[in-house]
Amino acid sequence: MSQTNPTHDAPPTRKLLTLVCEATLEPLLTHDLPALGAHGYTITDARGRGDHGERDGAWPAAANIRIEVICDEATARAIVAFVQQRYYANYGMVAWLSDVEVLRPAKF
Amino acid sequence: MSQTNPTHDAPPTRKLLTLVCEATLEPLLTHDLPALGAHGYTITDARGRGDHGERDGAWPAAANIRIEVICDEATARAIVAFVQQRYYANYGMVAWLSDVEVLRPAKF
Amino acid sequence: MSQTNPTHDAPPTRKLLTLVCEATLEPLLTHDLPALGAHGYTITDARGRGDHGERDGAWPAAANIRIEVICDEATARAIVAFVQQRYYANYGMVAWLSDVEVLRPAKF
Amino acid sequence: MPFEPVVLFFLLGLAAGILRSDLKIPGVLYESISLFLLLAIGLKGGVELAKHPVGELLGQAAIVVAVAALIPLAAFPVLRRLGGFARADAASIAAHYGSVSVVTFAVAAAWLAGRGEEAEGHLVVFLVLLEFPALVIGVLLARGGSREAPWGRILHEVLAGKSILLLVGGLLIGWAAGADGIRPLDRLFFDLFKGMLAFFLLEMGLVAAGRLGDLRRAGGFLLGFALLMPLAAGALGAATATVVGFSVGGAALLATLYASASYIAAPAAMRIAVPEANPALSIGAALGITFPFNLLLGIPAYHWLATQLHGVVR
Amino acid sequence: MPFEPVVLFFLLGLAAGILRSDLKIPGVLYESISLFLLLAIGLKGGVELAKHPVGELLGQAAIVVAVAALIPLAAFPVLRRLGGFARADAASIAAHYGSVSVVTFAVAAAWLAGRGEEAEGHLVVFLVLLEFPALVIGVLLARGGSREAPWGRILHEVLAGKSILLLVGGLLIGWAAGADGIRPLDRLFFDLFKGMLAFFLLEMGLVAAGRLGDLRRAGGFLLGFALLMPLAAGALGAATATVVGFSVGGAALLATLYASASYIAAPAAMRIAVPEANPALSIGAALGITFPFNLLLGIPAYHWLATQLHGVVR
Amino acid sequence: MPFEPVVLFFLLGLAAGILRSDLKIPGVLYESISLFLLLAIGLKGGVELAKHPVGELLGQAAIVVAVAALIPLAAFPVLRRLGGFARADAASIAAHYGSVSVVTFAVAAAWLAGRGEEAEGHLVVFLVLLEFPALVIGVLLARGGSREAPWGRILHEVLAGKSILLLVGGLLIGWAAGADGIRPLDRLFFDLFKGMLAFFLLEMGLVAAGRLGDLRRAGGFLLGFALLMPLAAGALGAATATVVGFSVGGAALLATLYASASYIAAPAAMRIAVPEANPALSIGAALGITFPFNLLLGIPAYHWLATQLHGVVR
Ligand SMILES: Nc1ncnc2c1ncn2[C@@H]1O[C@H](COP(=O)(O)O)[C@@H](O)[C@H]1O
Ligand SMILES: Nc1ncnc2c1ncn2[C@@H]1O[C@H](COP(=O)(O)O)[C@@H](O)[C@H]1O
Ligand SMILES: Nc1ncnc2c1ncn2[C@@H]1O[C@H](COP(=O)(O)O)[C@@H](O)[C@H]1O
Ligand code: NA
Ligand code: NA
Ligand code: NA
Repeated sequence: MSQTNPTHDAPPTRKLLTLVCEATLEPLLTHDLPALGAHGYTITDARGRGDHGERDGAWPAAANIRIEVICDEATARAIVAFVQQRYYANYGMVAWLSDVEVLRPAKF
Repeated sequence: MSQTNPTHDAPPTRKLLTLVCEATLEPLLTHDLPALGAHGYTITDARGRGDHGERDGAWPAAANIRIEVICDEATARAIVAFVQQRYYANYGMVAWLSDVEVLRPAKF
Repeated sequence: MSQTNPTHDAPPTRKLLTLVCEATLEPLLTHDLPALGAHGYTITDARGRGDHGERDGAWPAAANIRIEVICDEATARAIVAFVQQRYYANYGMVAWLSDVEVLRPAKF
Repeated sequence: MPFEPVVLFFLLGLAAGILRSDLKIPGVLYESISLFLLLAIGLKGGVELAKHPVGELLGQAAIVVAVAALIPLAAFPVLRRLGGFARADAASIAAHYGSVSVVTFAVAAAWLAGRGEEAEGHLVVFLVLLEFPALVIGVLLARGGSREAPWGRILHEVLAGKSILLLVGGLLIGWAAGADGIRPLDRLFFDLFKGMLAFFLLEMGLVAAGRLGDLRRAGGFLLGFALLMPLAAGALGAATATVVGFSVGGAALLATLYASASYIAAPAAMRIAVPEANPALSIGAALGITFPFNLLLGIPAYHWLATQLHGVVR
Repeated sequence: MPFEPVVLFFLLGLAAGILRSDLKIPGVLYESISLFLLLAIGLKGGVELAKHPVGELLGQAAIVVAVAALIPLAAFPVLRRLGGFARADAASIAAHYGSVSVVTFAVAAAWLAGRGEEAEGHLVVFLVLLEFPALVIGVLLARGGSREAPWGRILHEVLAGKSILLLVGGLLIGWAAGADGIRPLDRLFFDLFKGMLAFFLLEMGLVAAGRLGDLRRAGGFLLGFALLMPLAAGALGAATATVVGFSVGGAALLATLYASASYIAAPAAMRIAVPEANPALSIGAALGITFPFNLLLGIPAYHWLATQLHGVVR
Repeated sequence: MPFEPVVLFFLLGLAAGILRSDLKIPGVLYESISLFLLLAIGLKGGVELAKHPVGELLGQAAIVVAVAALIPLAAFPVLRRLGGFARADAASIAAHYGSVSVVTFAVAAAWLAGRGEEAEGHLVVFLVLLEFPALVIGVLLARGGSREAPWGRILHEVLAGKSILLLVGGLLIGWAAGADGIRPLDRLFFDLFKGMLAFFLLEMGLVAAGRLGDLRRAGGFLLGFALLMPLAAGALGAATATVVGFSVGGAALLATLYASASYIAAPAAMRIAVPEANPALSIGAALGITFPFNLLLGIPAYHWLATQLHGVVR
């Protein structure tokens, strides 16, 4: 579990990866994420609009989820590469990365 | 649809605009956002507290939503200016912007 | 209410503190946060996985919440220090901080 | 008990809210039960309607709706002049009191049924008809004629709003299918109605408890308004009903409709159409004061009044 | 009314969706009612099953399932060759039409009951048995034999999916407990069934309204397919049922099963197993066209056909 | 079947969880049904209570509550000394077993009703009274007298917690309104009770399946405790009830209450009041072992015991 090793004085930073995708993918992603090195994740139910039209959450086929993963940069890149290769072509999905300062950095 | 054009090597960054507001505004905002240039958005149900007191989501009049829009900076500024002018005076609403690195930048 | 005072030209930035924790803590945290100087907060229901195993939200004992607080840096540090001291040892909880640009900075 | 036993659930919810209990009724349950109540009331009205010649109703309806329009028109100047409220606030509160509360109506109907008192079944039609004109009047009052209002959107908001849609939809289904066609649905929509109402009242008690703070801030004038307005409107309703020829039960129900203040359709519509109005005022008064007042004291009072007037007229 | 009154709720939902009403049925209510319907149908079938020798069913089941397999096998080349659909899309649509719609079945059963027409109670067993083979055939067609499919996961997805699990679970509980053991649950699972179905249809109307746009984009071929396929499959079902010896009511129900297209189990399974297929096509056709067609016109048509065939055979 | 048919729903949920089915019961449905069950049990108790002189209950209540206090007081040293658990964990587990499970009580009542066996209706009062003292004892044990506890908040947490609030609120409403006042609510709260219980058990089966992993980690001692503790407590309950003069049915119910371990009120209260305790241990034992044990074997065993003791005393 390679982790970026920030200098002693800087606050410990990690990547926050946010994925929004079809709710159908929840069982697949919650299986994939730990395998790709994520120590944890947080999911909320969501709805939205994008290239695949409106998904208003009125029934399972039109529901989205929003997944957040705090991890080191290498893991974030690995997850992004994986979902891009595995799911992007066929599923509604967007993803973005940002830098965050974490507490208890050893957890992530 | 003007888009900031990052240099070839830098990762593609966009703005993440997050709006938290009264759930009543959902039909209005989901109508406004595409008109203002957003290619998509993600909504989750929320509750909270702010200047307008506690909004615990127990009934529609006290429910909030949380909207996220990934877009280029110009669009983000346009949305912010619009909601500020149109809704800020009369509705509970907060908004914040951050920089994010996106996948498939052409989508946003 | 000490607030960082950014130079005249820079956009007004604040900290976004995100906490994910057991839903049981909601009444405690919504009591603590204003006392620690937060002017508001936003809560969404969440589920997830971490060091305390899977928390799938199927019943209250396994539900998470996700709390966001926009505030100045000093308040954010105070909240982080408080929850770290008060809750970290005994409750499932993760927290992260990021920089955001806010509208109506006087609110936060 | 002078009031309907189902009102005890409201008091339980109120107590839970005041005691700061961790009892929370999920927002989704609130929405589900309100869908149920609206549909069920519509269906019941539709089944009754199928038994009556519609033509006969038209005359009654015209009078009942026209007189009801007086309520917001009278409430507005009182709030604006005497109460010193801003134009938008006065208009929005007037709209809430001019419109009607579905749940108050349901409790009044249960209270009558509990005493074996008959009432015209097609009163549900008036419930539907009375819901929206006051909202339109409220918007007109708020705009003061001075500015162009987005009428298309406002009318859509009101007429395609979920309350009207479910009430009218239920009416039409009940009317088209008739009592026989609906019978297999009775077990859900009619037999469970009162239990669902109890659950909903528990919820409204919790919500109302959270509004009491707003009220304290709003001051004494609004409190007085929230107690006297329903009495005045209730008297107007009882009189109108008696003149139109309703039974005592029907007159008590129409009085309750006139006296009740909307807290489902009106808040949603006013929030969009009159955004400058502060919803804490209108909802605080309608839900925090007038609703419990009607449940506990108003309904028996309107019934008493209806009885008196009936005696005078006959 | 030629159709079941409960279908009016579907039309109300459709109207609300088309009028862009703010009526929204919370996703959680959708899920809760679908759990309820699946469990209730399973329980009812199990209670019926307990009255029959299981052995006798086996022969019928083998024929009914084998003939049903023709539906996706015939639909696939039609969609692929005549319709010009991509392999994955043709396979996925074929799977949806080969599988069955629980709600269409329930409406047909209510329609028969409303006319006092008897039907074999153990038909629920066929509902369960017909749900999943077409899904497996769909995956096979999509893969075209060319690539290794993750069969373990696909079979798990289908067989441990919530539809099959609740139907089979309900069947087993109903069968083990018998009519007497289940009796105290009748008030929830049986008495409220039709009311819940009405609520669910309201919801499906709203959802279907949102699918109409997809359909316009999909073009005329799919529209024609969504109208003719159920008629062909329904005729096959009526014929099979008559040959196997079902009553007229039973034949109408089996025809409805064959004619119906799944929109609960199939979308979930196909999305995972055949991700390249565009769900807007299969769901748009199944829910936007075939479902309302069956509710309004199909069910009476299949019943008429069953009556005719029954006359010929006897 | 030796056990209540409704228990089959628990087994179905358990099977779905173990098979890793995609069957998920929305959290909101869990909360809604638990609100319903608590209110309904309270109402039923209140209606019964209205028939009895309250004074008579006081003596019984004092004995029943005092003896029940022995359960956590005995469990604590066993867990601490023999089991080697940390102070907080031993105290928290003791509190769970000292408190009571509303659902286990409801299944036992259904089981008795299914065999036509009478039981004192006012036993619900004991259900309410037994829920919270053990929680207070648990906090005392955890603190070991050594530290100041935030008693105000803890008592508020327990007494204004939703379980107590709904049970007590239901009791008071049922008592104030009486059987006649409640009658129109019977169709929801009483007729649907058992069906709702079935749904809830399905849900608890799913949840329990997720707890089995925790248990494996907790080790054999806790497993043994979770099986023997209810037997010991159940015997104590049967004996107490017999001495106090309950019927056989009443004794079986009180034994079940003593034997049951709370998994609604206790986890919520302990998590706040004794945060150092690991909830996986107490919930794993209470819900993963003791709850199914009581449903399947415990209830008939306690009934058998009550019968034996009754024979001895009379
Ligand atoms: N620009 C965006 N900003 C925020 N969320 C988006 C955006 N585009 C798409 N989404 C979300 O991602 C889901 C799938 O997107 P898509 O694949 O574009 O249909 C949508 O339903 C939205 O919830
Ligand atoms: N400082 C804050 N941090 C996070 N969310 C906030 C904050 N202030 C307000 N909110 C959210 O925005 C909603 C409207 O805010 P307000 O207009 O201040 O009442 C609140 O109900 C909260 O959900
Ligand atoms: N690496 C992570 N990324 C995002 N969320 C996390 C992460 N780790 C834990 N969480 C969330 O925080 C909750 C508590 O975490 P824990 O204390 O590690 O069990 C989990 O149930 C997740 O919802
Ligand atoms: Na009124
Ligand atoms: Na079919
Ligand atoms: Na116990």
